[in-house]
Amino acid sequence: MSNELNLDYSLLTPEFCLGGLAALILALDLFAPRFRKEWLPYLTAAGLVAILVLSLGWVNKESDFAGLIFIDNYTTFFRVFFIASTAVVALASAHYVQARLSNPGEYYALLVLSTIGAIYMAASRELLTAYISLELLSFCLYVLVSFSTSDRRSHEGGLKYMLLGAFASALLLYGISFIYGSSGSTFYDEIAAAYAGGTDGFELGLLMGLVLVLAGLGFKVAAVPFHMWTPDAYEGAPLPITAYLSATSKAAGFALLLRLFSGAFMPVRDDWQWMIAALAAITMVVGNLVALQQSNIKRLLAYSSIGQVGYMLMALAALSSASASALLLHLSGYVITNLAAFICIIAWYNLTDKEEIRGFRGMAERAPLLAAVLAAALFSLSGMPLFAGFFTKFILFQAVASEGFLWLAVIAVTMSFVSIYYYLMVIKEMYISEPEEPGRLQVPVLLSGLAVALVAGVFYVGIYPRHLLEVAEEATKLLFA
Amino acid sequence: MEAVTQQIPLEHFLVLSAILFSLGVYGVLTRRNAVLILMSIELMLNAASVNMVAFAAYTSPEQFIGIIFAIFIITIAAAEAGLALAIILRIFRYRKTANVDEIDELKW
Amino acid sequence: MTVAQGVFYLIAALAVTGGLGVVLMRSAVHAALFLILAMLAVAGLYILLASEFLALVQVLIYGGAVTVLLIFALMLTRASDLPETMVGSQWPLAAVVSSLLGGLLIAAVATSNWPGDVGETTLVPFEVLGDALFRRWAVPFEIASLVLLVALVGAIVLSHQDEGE
Amino acid sequence: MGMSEAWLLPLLPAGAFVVLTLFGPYLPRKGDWLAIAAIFTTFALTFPIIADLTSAIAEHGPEFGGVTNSIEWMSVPGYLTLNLGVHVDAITVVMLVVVSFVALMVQVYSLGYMKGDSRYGWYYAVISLFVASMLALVLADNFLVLYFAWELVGLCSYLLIGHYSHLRSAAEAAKKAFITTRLGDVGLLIAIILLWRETGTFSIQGVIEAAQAGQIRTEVLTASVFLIFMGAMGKSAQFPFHVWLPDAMEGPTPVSALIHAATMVVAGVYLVTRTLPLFELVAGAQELILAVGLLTTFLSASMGLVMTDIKRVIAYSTLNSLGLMFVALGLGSPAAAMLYLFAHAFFKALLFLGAGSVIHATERQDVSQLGGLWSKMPLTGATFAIGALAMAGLPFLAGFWAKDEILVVATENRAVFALLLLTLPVTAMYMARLFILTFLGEAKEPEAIEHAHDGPPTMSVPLVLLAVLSVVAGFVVFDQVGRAMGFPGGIGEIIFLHEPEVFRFDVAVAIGSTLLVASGLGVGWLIWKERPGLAIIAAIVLKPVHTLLVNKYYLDDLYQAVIDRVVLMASRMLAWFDRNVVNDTIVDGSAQATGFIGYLLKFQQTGRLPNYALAIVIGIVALTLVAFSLK
Repeated sequence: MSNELNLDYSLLTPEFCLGGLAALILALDLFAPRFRKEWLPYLTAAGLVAILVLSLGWVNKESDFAGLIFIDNYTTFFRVFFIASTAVVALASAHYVQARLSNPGEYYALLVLSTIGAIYMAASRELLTAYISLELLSFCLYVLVSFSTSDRRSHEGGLKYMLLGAFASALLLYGISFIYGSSGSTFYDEIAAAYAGGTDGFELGLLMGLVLVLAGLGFKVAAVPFHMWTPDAYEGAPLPITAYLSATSKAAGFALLLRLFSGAFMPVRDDWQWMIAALAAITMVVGNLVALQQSNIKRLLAYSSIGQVGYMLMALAALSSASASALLLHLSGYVITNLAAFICIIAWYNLTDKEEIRGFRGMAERAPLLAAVLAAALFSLSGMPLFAGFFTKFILFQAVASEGFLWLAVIAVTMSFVSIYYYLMVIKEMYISEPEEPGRLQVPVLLSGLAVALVAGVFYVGIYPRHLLEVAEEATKLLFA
Repeated sequence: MEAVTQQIPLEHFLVLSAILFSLGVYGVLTRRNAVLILMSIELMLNAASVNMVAFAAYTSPEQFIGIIFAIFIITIAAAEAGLALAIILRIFRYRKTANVDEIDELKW
Repeated sequence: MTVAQGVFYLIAALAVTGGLGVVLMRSAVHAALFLILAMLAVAGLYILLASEFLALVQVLIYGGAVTVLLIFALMLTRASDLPETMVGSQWPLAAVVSSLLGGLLIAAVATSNWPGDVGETTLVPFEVLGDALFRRWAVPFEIASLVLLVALVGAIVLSHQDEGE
Repeated sequence: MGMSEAWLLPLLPAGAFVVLTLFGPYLPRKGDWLAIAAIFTTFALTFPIIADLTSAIAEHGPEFGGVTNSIEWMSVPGYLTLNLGVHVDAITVVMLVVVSFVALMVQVYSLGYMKGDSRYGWYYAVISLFVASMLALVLADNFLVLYFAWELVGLCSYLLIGHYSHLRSAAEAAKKAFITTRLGDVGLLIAIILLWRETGTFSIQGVIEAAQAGQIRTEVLTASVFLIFMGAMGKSAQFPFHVWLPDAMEGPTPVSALIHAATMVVAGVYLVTRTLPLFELVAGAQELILAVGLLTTFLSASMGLVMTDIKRVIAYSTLNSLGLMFVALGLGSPAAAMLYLFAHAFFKALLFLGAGSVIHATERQDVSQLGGLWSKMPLTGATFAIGALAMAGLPFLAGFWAKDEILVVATENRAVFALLLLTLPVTAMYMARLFILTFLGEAKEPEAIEHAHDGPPTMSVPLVLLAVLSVVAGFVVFDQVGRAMGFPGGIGEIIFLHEPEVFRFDVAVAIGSTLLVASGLGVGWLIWKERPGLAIIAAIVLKPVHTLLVNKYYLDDLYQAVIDRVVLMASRMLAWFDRNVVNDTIVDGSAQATGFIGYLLKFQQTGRLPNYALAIVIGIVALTLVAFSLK
């Protein structure tokens, strides 16, 4: 059997390069005392961009590594997606890390390593590989969340995240054991084949497995009621890591869920569809309503991201090729928007040390560019037309509605309406309240440039999402082949 | 002598692992010391490994994926314990407590 | 009752005792000792299931390294000094919920007719296992090594920073 | 330049917005001239379109359905095709003229009014975007583009109402307007999704045709129509969504003029007019429009009597007018609604800009602090009077023709007709009151009006132009007028859609309504002018009553008593009810309830790890229990 396996290591080149990059960063940090540490983020970003370009070489290729890792357009999509978002976060960290954190070498190395985990979560078509990749990403995030030495909140957020994460991993593993037991395999296609032959004898065991897997992965993407670590970890983590949590960690969870449920669990769709639909509904409602009551911008965005998870779970409940590509589109739009918002918040925090919502008073006067970008990002998150959020949500809701989940789409539209209220609270502080201190702030060119580039992406997706939608279609085509 | 699997039904192993798992869950929910919570989680992970190995032995012995899986679970669990202890020790150094009920500055 | 059954029930009793001890013992150090008991019992299960290699790993890594680490941490955090705070206030609810979960799990596994239950087992030779681990499962193996690296780096970073305080 | 090139119209102000946002600070005068040039070009370009349309109607007959020009925006085969296009027909053209002209007047006026404002350039940029989105809204040939524009209009109104950022009330009002109208938008968006799922198209004409061909299931159509109406109610501030409109006068006065006359609030009227064929297919839909319109008209007319803020009174008069338009739509006469909308735009813009001049000159906007401005600001006073009389519906001003058309349509339904007649004198009364308290009598605060004078030409010229139009705009209903202006077939054919013969002037109705309006004006004059000598005139005006009662002082007293004790009391009660029950309880209350649920829910986040783990396990147990019980 093992002789027939395709063990073509060249398929994994981008991840080897990522590993090499991480090693290089660690080595430079350790062994080159004269290497100027403020260059690390630029080195990281440059390396990431080079690997991103390299990984484009697998566009429209289709191959697998020992049946574990599939290199198809879906993987390539997420390679680009994760590497790009890590590069953005690395650049956004530059000033923050230099001023507030020690051990920059380990910081950037862990960022890069976590990207490998995220990519393999999307690429694997086998439960063990998926699980280990998930742990790689999680471990990096545990460390990064508690990275700050001086901030007690960082320790606390890290502790809660780590312990609950280990708890959720245990649940996930137990669920996987049931899946394995009932299907005799951990390969997605073999699981699907086993289930397609009927599940009568072990219906309850299968359901138990599905519930536990859903709980374990629901924890990673922060679905209610498995979400409670999210606000605490978001608030405790260093700001760029909060951005990273909201972008990569979430997207990786969905990448895994999408491939797993479309690849392995389609034959038992009736068993899990209603579960995810129920989780989606409660997640949207709780996330958006609790966000109304937040006073810290990180917690606000944590709850808003929980609300967004609800929208994305809807697409998973209504799983079809249309809703899968809509999910990818929404995920991309959401990550671009969220990163734009976080860049502004990071820049503002670097300059003023404020992360309470009332601390954003008069931002429009003190840092007009940042305020404009943040406002655009928040409008996009709330789903205003012209911004990315509208189209991605519209296509998502439509895809969900056409799969027979109209009631979910109605809840989603209503909850997006509620969300405008708490985004406006921030916009109001920025634009309408008087600043606490006078004077223009000098925003570093790097962060302004990043913010402008991302907000351009927000408008691009919002006005002309055609290309991204086509890419998402291509990426998800094979999932349902 | 007959093989073990012919003398003991698979369900026995699964029920035992279910009991260990629920005990672990109970421990996570009630223990207040972070280290003890970690220990309860180890119990749950062990239960999962038992499941894996039992399924491997009974339902798909030629593929033994379950055994491979169990090896990885043990590896990850060890790493997890190490990392979690580093975090717990640091919290303890700053707050002089490892009681999770007292570590609740972040809320609401 | 055959010998194997007898051994199984003995091991099962030890494992459950160990589990109960972990979650119920007031003294943290005692709880840790019960954890070792549970782990050794699980190693016994592996032998019953014809996975000597796994049993070996279990004893070495869990029974040895991990528990020593845990006891070490217990000592450092002086958790044993605070026996009255061992159990949180939500224990009645937790007891209900965990026994419900346990009941559901047992109901699920006991009523299920697991497919492919052939009722006989074969010993997996070490070399086959090794071959599979390094060929077919090479990717998870490499990722796992990265996980260990991250844990190492993380542990160093998180404890190293304290020197600057 | 014909109908097919109409897509150019919104692009001009949109371009101005982009240039002003990016380079505004570096342009001379912060680029206001660019915004005005853009809107002027837009306005000028509407004339070739009118000519094109009238000749098309002359050629194809009244059944001419308009011209659509659209390109593919994006498409995913078998799943989604989006077009970007314009549709020009009679309704569109009326809207185009109204929007571009009022916007032009407002922008010119703002040259004087907003002079020295700290965010002058930003103001012009947003106004340009506002106009661009409104133009896109009326030109859109499909629901998705319409929804885009619809939301943008809301966003711009948010920015403009909150323009005076130092005022807390402005921020609150802006938020309220945005949130309240967005409540309706939810309905509209759901309706669009529903209709798309049913028909596979976003095209408005396509949906209407599908509906008329019976291709949409009845329940879906019913739901969509009511949801569309919900959107329209939000934007057009119909009861109970009307609460944002009176607050929205916190924005700069020219913005109020724009919002009330040409953008934003008429968007709802436009939407219902555009989709009226759908409403006709659903039982009860038109009755609902009628009921909502009547309720809004009636409530706002009575509340206008007791407000003391000059802009608030005009705001209630807008609600009054919008209600009338919806009544016309509910009666199935888009022609009457569009005619009223057309006429209303001029006199409402005039009233607001006049009020703006008063505020600009005196820095006061409460009528209890004003008075005696007639001599100081004759031009403003005169033009304001014309606007007020047009609003009241005095012959032969613009409002008269429009209002009478609605009354004629309403004659078929006696109850509606009676209720409409009842509101006429009330409307006249509060317009008279407003004018009298502002411009006549003694100055209540002499120092306030001491230096008051008419504004600079940039402000006076728009006033005069609008006043002239408020007088003559109604005459376009006569085909001769249009032909004389060089439009084949006359302009009336545009306004009257497919029914050129619909303009039915009923002499009896006209005389009756005129009497009612005159009596309302007379009573207003009598009460608020409180001059015995002038009461005689009132008595003469009120001839039928006069002949019945000999003692005119008793008459005055009686009127005074009745008005004071009964009418004003009732108005005050209504106003109180509106503020406290409708606004605070129903509208704010639902928002607060949502917030309160969020407040309760946030306490699940206890900060304690075991609780978090418990939540996870409870979630698992609950899911499993349900799953097992389903099996």
